[in-house]
Amino acid sequence: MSDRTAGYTADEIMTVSAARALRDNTSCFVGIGLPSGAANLARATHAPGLVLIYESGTIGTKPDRLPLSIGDGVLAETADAVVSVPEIFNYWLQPGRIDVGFLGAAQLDKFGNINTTVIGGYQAPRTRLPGAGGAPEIAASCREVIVIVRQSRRALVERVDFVTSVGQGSGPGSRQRLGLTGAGPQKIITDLGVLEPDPRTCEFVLTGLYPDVTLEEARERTGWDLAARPDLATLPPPTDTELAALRSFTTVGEQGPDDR
Amino acid sequence: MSDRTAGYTADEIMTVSAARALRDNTSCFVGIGLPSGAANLARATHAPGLVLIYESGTIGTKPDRLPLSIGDGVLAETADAVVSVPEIFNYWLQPGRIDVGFLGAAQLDKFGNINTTVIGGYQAPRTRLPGAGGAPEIAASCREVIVIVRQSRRALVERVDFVTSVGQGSGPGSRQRLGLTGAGPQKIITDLGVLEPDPRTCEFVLTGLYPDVTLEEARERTGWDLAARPDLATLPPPTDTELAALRSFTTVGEQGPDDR
Amino acid sequence: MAEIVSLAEAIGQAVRDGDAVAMEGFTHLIPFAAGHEVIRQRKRDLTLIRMTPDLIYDQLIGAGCARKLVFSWGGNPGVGSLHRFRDAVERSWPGPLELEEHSHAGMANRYVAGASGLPFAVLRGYSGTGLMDPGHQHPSIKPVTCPFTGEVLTAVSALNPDVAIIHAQRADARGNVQLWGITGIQKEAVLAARRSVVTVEEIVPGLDPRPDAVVLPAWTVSYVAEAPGGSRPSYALGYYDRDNDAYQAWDPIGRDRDRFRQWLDREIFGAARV
Amino acid sequence: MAEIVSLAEAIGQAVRDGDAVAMEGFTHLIPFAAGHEVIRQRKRDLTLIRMTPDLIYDQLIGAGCARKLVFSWGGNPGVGSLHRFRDAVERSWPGPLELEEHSHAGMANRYVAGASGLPFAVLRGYSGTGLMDPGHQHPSIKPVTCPFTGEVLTAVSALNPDVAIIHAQRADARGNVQLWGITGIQKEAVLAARRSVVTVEEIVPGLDPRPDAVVLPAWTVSYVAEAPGGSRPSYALGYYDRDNDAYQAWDPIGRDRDRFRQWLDREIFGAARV
Repeated sequence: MSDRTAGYTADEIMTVSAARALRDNTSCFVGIGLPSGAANLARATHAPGLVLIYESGTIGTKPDRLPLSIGDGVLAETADAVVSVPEIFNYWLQPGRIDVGFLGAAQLDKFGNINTTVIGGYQAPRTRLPGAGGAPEIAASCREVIVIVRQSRRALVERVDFVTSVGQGSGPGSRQRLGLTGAGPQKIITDLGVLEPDPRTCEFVLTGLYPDVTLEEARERTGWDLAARPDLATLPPPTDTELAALRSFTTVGEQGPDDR
Repeated sequence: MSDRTAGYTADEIMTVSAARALRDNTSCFVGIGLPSGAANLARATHAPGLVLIYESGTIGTKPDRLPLSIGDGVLAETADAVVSVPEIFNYWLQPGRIDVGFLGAAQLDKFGNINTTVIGGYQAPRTRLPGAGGAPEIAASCREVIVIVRQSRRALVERVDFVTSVGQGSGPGSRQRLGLTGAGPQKIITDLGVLEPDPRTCEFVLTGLYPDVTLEEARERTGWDLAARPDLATLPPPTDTELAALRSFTTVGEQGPDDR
Repeated sequence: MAEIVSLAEAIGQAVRDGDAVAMEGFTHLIPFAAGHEVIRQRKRDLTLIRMTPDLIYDQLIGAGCARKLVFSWGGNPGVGSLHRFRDAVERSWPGPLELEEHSHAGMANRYVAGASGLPFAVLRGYSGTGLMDPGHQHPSIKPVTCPFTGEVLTAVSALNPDVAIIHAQRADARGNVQLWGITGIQKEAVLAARRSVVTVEEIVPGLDPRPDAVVLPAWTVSYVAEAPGGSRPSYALGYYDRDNDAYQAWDPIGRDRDRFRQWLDREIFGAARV
Repeated sequence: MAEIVSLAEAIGQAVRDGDAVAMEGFTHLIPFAAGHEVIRQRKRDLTLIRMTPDLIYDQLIGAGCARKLVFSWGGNPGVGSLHRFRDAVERSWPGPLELEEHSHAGMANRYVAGASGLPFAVLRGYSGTGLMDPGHQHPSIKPVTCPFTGEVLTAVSALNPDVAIIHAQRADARGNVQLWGITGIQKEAVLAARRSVVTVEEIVPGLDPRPDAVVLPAWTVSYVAEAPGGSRPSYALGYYDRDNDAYQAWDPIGRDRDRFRQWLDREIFGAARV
């Protein structure tokens, strides 16, 4: 797709459509980087009642600028409550009281399983990634999960090298067998469009594309044989309001895919 | 003993000798009632560095008057730190970081096991007492325990009707077998004198009497065949300073034996 | 999301006959007004959960609201016995009262497990005590073995009340709740419960941060009701002190069934609804 | 009881070669000055424990202080990789680095167990992840069964470091420590450790209570050392902001062994002792 003609970048429409996936008056456990940008955009636009929760223990935080880390001072200073790290995981995340978990990914597979640990083998990795952080329990315990990732054959693979955070596992019934309480990933939002799990196979299929993006392009930039929903939608471009709000933030695009 | 001639009451000398058992710059987990009076007397006299901890979550509290309950406002307002109830038990009491646990008792036996639950059978008790509160874990986890109780055949019995808090259990090796980390009761301080465990049998024997108290009197007011250490001491009476400090407090004597 | 309603409405909506109800507040901020409203609405067959039953449960038990009591210390602090509680246990008046008895540490950890979405918690406790006595069968205390060291510790089952009821100093207009001072076990009780009622001294426009404060966001609370003085004769730090005389005065009332009945008629059923 | 000493003295007394050392501070209050003093004193064979290794452990690893890393997220927040950490894992430079890897929830609960005097903690976690993969043998994660429901949950072993090192805003003259804002896991780390070092922005006559504050009484801390700016380029709420440029600027230094060596000589060994 061409950033020049469209008037917005691929990262911008990705962030905007991720923001649109968040409903008002729900609670969202936010990973840093792309998720943080989208969650704050949602709060600044259609979801002023969105409750943002970060693993640093800040609950109902309302940053006026994008935090660079999950523990920036602005998160504490604008929070409804600040709790300890054990408390945020044990009292708030683990019981499943948070509606949406919002994660990034270095690598994820057709079942939405996420790898942020290693590329290659664990003992002698080709690339050592940061690791788990809060993601495994966010993916396990939030009522649902949204993943935001730039689409490429490197990122969207048939099988992840390491399962850091469980998505739909190995398919139908997998999460229940593992005793995972939340529904797991329900949307993968990329810079080309949106993928959702097929209700029968739990495999992620393309359900929507941004303007000027072709199905072929999406397939080329996917490591598995990507299927598309028959009623594949063309997703609306960002509105001027959304772009203005987004551009008033620190640019999210500065941040790498392995940020959290 | 005669309060008239001595110039102090039995409760007063009991509280004073309990206070004397507390060393400066140690930490003390305080039960309400008689223990609270003695601990605060110690802090007001020879142990200004005594750290008082109450199960309400108040750490290093410095009340200027005696609290009537373990959660009075004065405890929070004068504390170094106020923590939640789970935290006071899990982070502070359980690991054994507190030097002395200071307990009262409705009934206790020759091994210093404490009953604050029922007189008679559990299912159909003759008298229902308040129950455990924080005492079982105070008795289990503090480095040592001091018990303060008014001496009578009703209170000091051969065998308690219910073991609410474990003292020296059934004798030598008992606490180790039960996995109790602290040393358990090392002193029982009464209104007649002081009892300490015999190092060989762990049975509590009389080691000191207050002025004008006879061994016979002590034996009459004990429900088991009370032995006395050969070197049975006569304990010094309260000093004027101690009495003045004690009398400047709310009278502890108002409070019943089953207070905590 | 918290609804701001009257106390009568909050109790009417949240508490049902047969519910397991936890009214917490560790000496401080005991929700007396809410407890009295439960009596006034003649709720029955309740399982009452509370670390320190205090006067509030002595009153609910005497009024015949309770089928079962889950607790760890049932005395009148600084005074002596809870005579309605004793009358129920010793003489089954006004009816039999089933007991599920723990230590404070056990109760606190049961709430922590409940708030954490876990079925149990682990502690060093109960070992050697009558509460572990097999004769005194206790379905909520069991041994558990450490999978790393093989050490045997104690497990207690989680508490997840149907309703948690607490009193706090303040809430804001959106229903965010703030309490401070001795905050006890209230956060855990509310987070462990299916529904919750919070009475507050006052509803204010906004909550400025305070030392030693716990904040419960509006989305974790079911009902907020304004009830000034709602924790008397207990206390609300920054609002009023503990009424120690009232705790002393309760003793002769609680001792006597007739005087207690008169107290009920006068103070609860006679009193105008909040 | 806390001794108030110089930073060099505190590290010299508290940290020994081969120790398990936890330097905590979750993004906020990261104890950089203390970490640099550990490098300056050329401590060796350390097991470094920290949820988010961050630049501080990238530096200690690159300087050859570490034998093993116990952690849950090893990135440069907002920037990308920790290249000294990667160089050690991917190419064993300056030496091999053993990893004990967890999730944040697992690490947090391991500290909680350590602070609570328990050998393990229970959580819902790891199920289905590579960290549970038997191929990736993991002695500090095991299944545990609920004795009440039969549900299988996850147990993690307690963390009890030889030394915990944290940075706080203030201490008083007696050594009572106060930190506020995002307080992370510092209280648990100090209470779980055998010894502890706390660096502070300033030592003040007394500690007035503050919102969202944690107080560690003097008798729970081994050494307190004044180290103004001691958490830069991290931040100390109320004193200075996070230096995001410095986190960006670390990337090219960390990427290159020579530039890193030069940084060590210039910033650590060249710098005057505190």
